[in-house]
Amino acid sequence: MDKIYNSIIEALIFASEEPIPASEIIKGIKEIDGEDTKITPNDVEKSVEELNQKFEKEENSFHIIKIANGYLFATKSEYAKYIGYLSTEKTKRRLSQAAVETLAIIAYKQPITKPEIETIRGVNSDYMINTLLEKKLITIKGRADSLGRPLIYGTTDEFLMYFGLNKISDLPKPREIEEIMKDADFLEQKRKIMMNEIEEKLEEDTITVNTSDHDSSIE
Amino acid sequence: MDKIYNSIIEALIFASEEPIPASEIIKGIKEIDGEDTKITPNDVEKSVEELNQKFEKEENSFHIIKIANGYLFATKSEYAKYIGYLSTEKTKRRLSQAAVETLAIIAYKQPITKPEIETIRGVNSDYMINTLLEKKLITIKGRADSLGRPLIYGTTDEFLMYFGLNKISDLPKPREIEEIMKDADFLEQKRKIMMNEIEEKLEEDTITVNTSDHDSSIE
Amino acid sequence: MYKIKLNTFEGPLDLLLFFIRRDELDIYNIPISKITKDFIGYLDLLEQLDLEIAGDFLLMAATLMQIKVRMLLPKEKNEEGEEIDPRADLVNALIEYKRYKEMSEEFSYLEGKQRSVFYRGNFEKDEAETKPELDVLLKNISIYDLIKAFQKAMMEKPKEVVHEVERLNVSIEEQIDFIMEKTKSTGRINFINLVKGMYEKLRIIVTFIAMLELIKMGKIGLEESPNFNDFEIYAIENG
Repeated sequence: MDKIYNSIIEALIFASEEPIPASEIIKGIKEIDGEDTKITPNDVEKSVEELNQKFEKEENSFHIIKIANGYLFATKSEYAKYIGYLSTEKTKRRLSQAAVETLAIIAYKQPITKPEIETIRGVNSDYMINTLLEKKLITIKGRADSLGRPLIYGTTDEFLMYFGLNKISDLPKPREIEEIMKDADFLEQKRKIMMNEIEEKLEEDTITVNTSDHDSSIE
Repeated sequence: MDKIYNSIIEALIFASEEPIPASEIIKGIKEIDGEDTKITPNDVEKSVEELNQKFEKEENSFHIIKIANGYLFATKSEYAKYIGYLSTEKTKRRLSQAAVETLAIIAYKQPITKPEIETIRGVNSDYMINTLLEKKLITIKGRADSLGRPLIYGTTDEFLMYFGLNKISDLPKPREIEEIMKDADFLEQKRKIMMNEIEEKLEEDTITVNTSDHDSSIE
Repeated sequence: MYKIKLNTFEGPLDLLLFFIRRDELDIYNIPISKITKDFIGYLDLLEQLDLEIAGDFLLMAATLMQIKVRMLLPKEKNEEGEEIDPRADLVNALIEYKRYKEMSEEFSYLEGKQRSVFYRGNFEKDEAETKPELDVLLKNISIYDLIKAFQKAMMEKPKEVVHEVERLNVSIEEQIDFIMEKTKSTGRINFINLVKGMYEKLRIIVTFIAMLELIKMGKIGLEESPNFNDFEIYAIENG
């Protein structure tokens, strides 16, 4: 098998979202280079070995591993502590989704108590509220008159600064966004109907509409 | 800087799903090796260059690119056809001409309001703005101080990723107006041919265009 | 067979630019009468095809006709006494639009180039040593994310859970405050006494959970009570 396939196999394993079986690799190569391309699962296996030898020699921090359902790239374990730092960062980002939700509810519904927040979110929100308090994005505004006199929360000046707003009433109304969407839907439908009509009309007139540059566009 | 950091930097970039900024790489290394580790963004830049030279020499199918304010591993374009066949990720549709046009205006004029966008485009742009928001290519940056306090829009990191740019200042420079005017090879050229054809066709079909009210010339 | 693209024109400015290009007109000296004629001709064509004409196009037709009329009248002058060309605003708008239209070609080129670039697809086997700590960071959050999150939260608002919470009107946090107040004012208190007067079973459970929470936080301690099946709660200083 040609040496060039090492790089192609490397690229396919690198970009594949799932562990990629040798059969898929072969399918991809044959599709492009022709059905008569000579390449077997054994060739793929040999390529992967050669690649791994290269990674070893070149002291790359990654290599290809084989698991039950195919090949995939992995960083070598000696870098695990550095990678650990990365996954911490990733978890933070994922968690921020919950924080945004809590913050959004407080921003739009303020002044609001914790029970009210939890009613909307459906989950205990102690942790999120504490974090947002720590980050000074929200603050305690007092106590509600309702039973148990729960604390009431609202957003801070830091919150406004973070989002580039002058005052809390500058927050876009959910309605504003809905209106843009509604208008847009309406306009788009009108446009679609219009385009259909043009196309029908032109078909009648035996003029073909060539949308070749555009037929893969969405809007 | 120690040569060993080349491999660590390689590992950090390789394991990161999003473009990782030099500052994050440095933070990660200092987190593990101690605050007094001597490493600067320049060192990172140099490491990446050395790594890329190695990938070039070793004929790896991928290299490190600078995109959206960070570093990211990416395949070289010569392997696109093989991966494209197996991957669903990039078979996503291209943006429509109208979407790209709206995006270009926002990119160069940001922060910009909807009325300002519509003034330049000459058409209602609700649908386009909503589409670009949904695709996370633009986002709301706040409100303008002008009358009615309209929302202002700007581009995102996803925008940079989508067009393969490292930072906003990497955008192709719009040409000076005089230059544009001199250019005979503008895109309308293509349309000219097409429109002449449709007009001829329509004339053949004896569809008359009524212009009787408007042909009094004043120039 | 003719190949055309009718959705070629993104708007009235786009159409005007087409006429200018097609007829090699000088954009700074647009023959307004001719271009108005062509523009309205196009609208008539759409009308004959039974198509609805967008308001933006009608507005432009009106603007063109207005300019045409103003061209016939004596020229207005600006503060410096220079004649104002009635076409000036239109010319500026056309040039500005043309500029971005041209840039959008560059964007499409970049888009195409970027489509042949692929990123690493699978990260599942990367070994990570340290366990991620649970600290929240708001990263790259915009107002748009805020609205979206709010709409989503309101849409997915759980209905049944709400009922119970409302009926009971008690939360762990409130009961934490309640226990802290009690232990501070009375020094020590038996659990039985603490929940005396609570009629709903759930309220007692919530109070019990609040107590466990406080123990975890190190704010209170428990001691066996001389009474059978009971215990004493006491506040911990500096807790």
